[in-house]
Amino acid sequence: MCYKNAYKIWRDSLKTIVIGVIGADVHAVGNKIIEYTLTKSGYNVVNIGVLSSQEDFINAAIETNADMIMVSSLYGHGEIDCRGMRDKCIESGIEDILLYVGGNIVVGKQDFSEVKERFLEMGFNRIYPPGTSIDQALKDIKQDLGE
Amino acid sequence: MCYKNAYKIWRDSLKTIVIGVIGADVHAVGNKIIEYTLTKSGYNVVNIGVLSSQEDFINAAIETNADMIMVSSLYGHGEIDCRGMRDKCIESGIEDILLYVGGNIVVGKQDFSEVKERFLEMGFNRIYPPGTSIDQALKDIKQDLGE
Amino acid sequence: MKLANKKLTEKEFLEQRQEVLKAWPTGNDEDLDLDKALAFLKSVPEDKNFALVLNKAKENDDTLIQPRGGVPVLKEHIKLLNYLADSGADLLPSTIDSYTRHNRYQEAQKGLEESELKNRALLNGFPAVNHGVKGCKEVFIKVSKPLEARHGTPDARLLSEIIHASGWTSNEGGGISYNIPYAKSVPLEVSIKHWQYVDRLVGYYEERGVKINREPFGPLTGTLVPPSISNAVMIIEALLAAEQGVKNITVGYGMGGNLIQDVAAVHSLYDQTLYYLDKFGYKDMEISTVFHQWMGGFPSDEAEAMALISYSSSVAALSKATKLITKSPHESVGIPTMEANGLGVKASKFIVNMLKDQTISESKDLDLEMNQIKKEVECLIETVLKVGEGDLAIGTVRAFEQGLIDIPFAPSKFNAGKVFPARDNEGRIRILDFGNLAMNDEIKKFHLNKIEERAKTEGREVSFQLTVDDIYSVSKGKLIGRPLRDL
Amino acid sequence: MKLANKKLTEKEFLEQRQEVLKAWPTGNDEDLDLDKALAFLKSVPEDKNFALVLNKAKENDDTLIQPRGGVPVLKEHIKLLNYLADSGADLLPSTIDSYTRHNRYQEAQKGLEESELKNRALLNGFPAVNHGVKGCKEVFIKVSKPLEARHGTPDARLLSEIIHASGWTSNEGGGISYNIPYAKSVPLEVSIKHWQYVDRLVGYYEERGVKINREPFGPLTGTLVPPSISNAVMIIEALLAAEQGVKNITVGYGMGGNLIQDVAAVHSLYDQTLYYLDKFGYKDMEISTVFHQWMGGFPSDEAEAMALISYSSSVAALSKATKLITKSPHESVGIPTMEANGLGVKASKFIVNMLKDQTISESKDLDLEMNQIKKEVECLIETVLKVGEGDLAIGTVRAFEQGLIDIPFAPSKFNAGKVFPARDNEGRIRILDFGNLAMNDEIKKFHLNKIEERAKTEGREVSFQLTVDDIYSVSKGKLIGRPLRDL
Ligand code: B12
Ligand code: B12
Repeated sequence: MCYKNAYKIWRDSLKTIVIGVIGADVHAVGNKIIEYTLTKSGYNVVNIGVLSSQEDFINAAIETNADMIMVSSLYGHGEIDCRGMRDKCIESGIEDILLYVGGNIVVGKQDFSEVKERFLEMGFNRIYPPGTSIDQALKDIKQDLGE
Repeated sequence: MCYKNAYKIWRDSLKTIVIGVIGADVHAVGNKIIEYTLTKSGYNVVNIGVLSSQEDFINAAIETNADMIMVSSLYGHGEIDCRGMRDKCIESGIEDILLYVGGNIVVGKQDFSEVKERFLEMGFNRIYPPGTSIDQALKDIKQDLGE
Repeated sequence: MKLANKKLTEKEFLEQRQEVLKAWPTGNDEDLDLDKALAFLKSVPEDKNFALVLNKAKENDDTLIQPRGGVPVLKEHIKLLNYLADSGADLLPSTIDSYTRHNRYQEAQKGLEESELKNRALLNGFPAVNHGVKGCKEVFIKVSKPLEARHGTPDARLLSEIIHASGWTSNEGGGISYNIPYAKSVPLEVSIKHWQYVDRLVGYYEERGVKINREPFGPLTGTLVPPSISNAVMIIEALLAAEQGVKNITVGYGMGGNLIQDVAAVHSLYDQTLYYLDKFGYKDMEISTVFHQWMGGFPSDEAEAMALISYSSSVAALSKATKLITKSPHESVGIPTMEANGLGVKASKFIVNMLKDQTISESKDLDLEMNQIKKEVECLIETVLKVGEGDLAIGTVRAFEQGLIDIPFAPSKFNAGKVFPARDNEGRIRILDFGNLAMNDEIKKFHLNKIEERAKTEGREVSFQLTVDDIYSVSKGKLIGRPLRDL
Repeated sequence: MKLANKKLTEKEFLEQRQEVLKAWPTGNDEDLDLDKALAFLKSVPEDKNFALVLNKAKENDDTLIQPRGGVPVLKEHIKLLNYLADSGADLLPSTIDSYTRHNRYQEAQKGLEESELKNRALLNGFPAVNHGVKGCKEVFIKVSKPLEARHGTPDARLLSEIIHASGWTSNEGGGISYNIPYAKSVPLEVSIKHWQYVDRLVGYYEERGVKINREPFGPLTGTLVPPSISNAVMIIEALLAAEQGVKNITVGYGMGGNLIQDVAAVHSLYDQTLYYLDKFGYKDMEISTVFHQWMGGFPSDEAEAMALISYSSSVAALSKATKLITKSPHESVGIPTMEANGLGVKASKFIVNMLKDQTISESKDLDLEMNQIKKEVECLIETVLKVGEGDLAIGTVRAFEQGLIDIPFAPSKFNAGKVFPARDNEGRIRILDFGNLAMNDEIKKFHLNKIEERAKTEGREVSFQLTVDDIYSVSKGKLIGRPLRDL
């Protein structure tokens, strides 16, 4: 078994997470840190970067046979940008994919339980309030994807 | 008419205000500023200083035939220190003297309308909330003592 | 048209203008007739003219206060601005929403309508293009302070037409500073051209006797940007603007966190902007400086946020910046309420007043830091001119292409993204990985020594982990992201 | 017994002690037996020993955070202290009420009982004597940080006995600093003697291996006190304490408002305290410094108050003081709620952490200001020794009698009250009227020049009006009380 193959096998054994920043949002710092942290934690990270549409996320997930899509939205338009995303996943045949969303997902300081309700209805599996760093979400990811 | 007499006549024409800081209170700065401001505004000021008892105020008022007693209380014990002061005035025969109180007259940030009520009941004529500088009270003084 | 750092002729400008105004129906407004707009701008009273108010402040050594702020619905936006003025703002903003910034007026319209309907903001700013001259003029008329559009728009031509015709006398941005940190796939060449247009518009008014202020966006990504990189960008944008006829420019800087480095950065930014403008023959320029309160991740605790706002204000005042852009205690969470925004203004105003008559004493340390920044800026600017074969605009595009200028953490694919900063032992921002950044060996050695010194203090290797720790540190209440030590 | 700066013999001390303990029934507590108290103090863990925690902070160049705070009811007081610790306080206070400070235990008792009854604080602090060792020990046991009594008591002998026997390992005050600003008619001779006793008590424990910290109260009247005056008082009290066997001393300074003057004051305070202790032969002293956030009138707006708190913290951190005493956003109104007090702590802690690795660069300006303060302090101390014919205690009494030392705005009739300060053009506190203050002509000329310069800038005469304007100015958001200027 040559070195390249061993690498591939190891690589394939990793769970794959698509990350990116949705909509017209350009906040790039958190995105880079998320890539760094998830990779260090042993995930196969597919980073589609900022200014990504729902389609960009879904296409990447299909192409890489991903286990989870992790949407970042920092700039406040998350509510508009995320609507209908689960439906698009269903249409695309990845109805069961895990959908996470976090960052500063709505405009302003809103009652988070209400915000969560809105995003649960949209079909997101986990929704994080402002100030939740990626490190704090690692536990959930492990749980949802299995050790 | 010699110079000294003229001075005395002028002096006697001024309204007299007894000022001081009541109780175990040593806040001296406001007291000095009040003396300076009232004097500049044309009043005859009798300053009994800090750490003054109700008796000190009343005795000074009687001695100088004062028109007003202006009690400062900064340190928070004003409520305890001022109780019964009007009664003592009545006992001493200066029942009609104007009683002002100001500074930071109770402990902590309290609803001022309640505080005012308490001091009105004690027989004070005017009660000032924290942050009212002596300049802001000049209008009331003028009104109560006549121009 | 080929890119070049050359003033657009009036003909070129007017031709392009016809296209620009077609981008959205509000471009059709008759008040966008240049003569009408000029007449309206001439009627703007002195105390509502951004440029004049800045000039006066500079003369008096004042540091003026300007918050950020913008909400979608017109009435609410006016209410917000008046509240901010009452809280002590000397200059007013209108922060533009992100759809508008990307010229997605359709989506902005949707967000605006939904916000009006639901009585809750769904946009992160004021969609000025959708409101058109009509709405923007109403804002101008109903507030009592000078107005500026603050955004992050690679192509702000229509936006700029609309706001200036509405009496707004300042516009933030630039071909680099409103592209590289704010876009992913807009070529630099394109954004520079678009900002030449925006500057030319200001030049057009300027030639006809109306002063309008322009403000390149200093903080860039707001994240550990070494002062020499942002200062170099500021100077390039000032030169590009001056070529188009802009006269009143405010160059900007986002707080790094170390007092001496920050003061040194503001001082040298001012000195070198003057120097280069003069060197390239731009006369009668009016230059002022703007200091941005901490632009990176904020602490979520509101008392801590207020402390950070106040500390930022102290540094601004001590640096004698002409203007200070404030943050709010809600920063880490979301667009602030009117009240929270006002708290930031009040605290900031208090501090600049308290420190009005104070400066940082001259010292060897300050001098050295200023010299360091100046040397680095010189390296960058000289390189840009060299690769541009004398043309600043072309040089800029090429320098970015080759990573000779490189802005840390920028989303743009036209930025190399190979530079990584980290703090030194005093919390000054240094460069850990230079990528291809056009700096000489002496400079590189200086930076690496400083960072090694720090790593050594912390008993660890120099690595990207330093950068990551430093990105988080301020929001966690430390300037330097040191590993936790035993107490 | 005649006043002299001489260590009380153990016999003298123990004799006096018998009287002291009789002043109030709680003096009867068997835990006040010195051997028992000593045993208890020896059981205090290191991280709850004030002196040791300070020593460690000094070593690490940390600035520790300590709020003020005290409420009458025991349970509430403990709750308050734990809340403050959770907010980030490194060291805990117990601010004592004003009746106790004047030894009016009867009234304190009334206030305490009424507070318990009405569920509302009627006293402005914690009546430690009335609570006795029993209550004070409960406080000590139920909190996790070192404890200090903070008060303003000319005769704090019984209070000190009670708190130390309860495991509180620091005590604020001194024969001058807790008399002149805090009393009207207590002769200085008397308060110095009483504080010799307090210091001797600490010396007693110190000789037996228990470290206790003592902290002269630096801010004095908190109102425009020129640094040299407060520094001189600090040094005198440090020397008096050292003579009685105190080893661990924290000298204090209240912020004046000008960054450079404040940093200069803290640095020279430390230097000169060391110098004089050494000069008079006190060895093995452990000296630290404490910086008090702005001690004069506060702005009533809470955002402004938070800004002032944060600015004060920046200065403290840059001065590298070992400890910082914080204020709250309620300062101008009244004793703060627990929550408001916590906000002050959080903001302050954030700032000292942010500025941990920064200092003010050495500069000519800083040097000159330090030299100025040192020269003035020297004048004062030399004069005290001279009029005391070599005895510091006697000299102090005589110097105050003759106004050679004179504290602005103090209520005491044993203070001349002829010195009036005012700010110069940079906001540094200078002396407008020297009264009889023991300073030489060169110094006087320096101050008057500075003040004339300012008056000239403002187009007015040098007069007491400057002082009055400066007293109000910070609460109105300006450092210097300049007449309003047209904008
Ligand atoms: C730096 C910054 C910028 C920089 C960005 C540079 C760049 N290209 O990256 C600049 C200055 C350019 C900028 C621009 C704007 N910004 Co901005 N910006 C910030 C700021 C100060 C810090 C962001 C940051 O980098 N933090 C550090 C990183 C490490 O943290 P992070 O981004 O939060 O990401 C972490 C977590 O959120 C989490 N996370 C993120 N996604 C996800 C997803 C999941 C599933 C999970 C579990 C976790 C998670 O993990 C990340 C790593 O730990 C924040 C406020 C703050 N946080 O203090 C505002 C903020 C995000 N910006 C905001 C806004 C509105 C804007 C602008 C519209 C301008 C304006 N009005 O001021 C533009 C928008 C441009 C655009 N089109 O997107 C708002 C958003 C408001 C809202 N949601 O209500 C904020 C919150 C500020 C505010 N309070 O107003 N900004
Ligand atoms: C300086 C100061 C001190 C100095 C005083 C030096 C001295 N001897 O004068 C020192 C440090 C010694 C001190 C000590 C204490 N202080 Co003190 N002090 C202050 C402070 C910061 C400023 C006071 C001042 O000089 N202001 C400037 C002058 C010009 O203003 P002024 O005093 O308010 O007076 C003006 C007005 O109030 C008004 N006014 C006053 N009286 C009257 C009367 C009338 C009728 C009218 C119309 C107007 C009026 O006119 C004056 C001139 O314009 C205030 C808080 C603040 N205001 O910011 C606390 C404050 C007054 N102190 C307070 C306390 C509790 C104390 C102490 C018990 C210690 C402690 N727990 O911290 C001791 C008490 C000592 C004692 N026995 O009295 C509290 C009182 C709390 C309350 N009422 O709930 C305050 C409010 C601080 C706080 N929020 O905790 N203090």
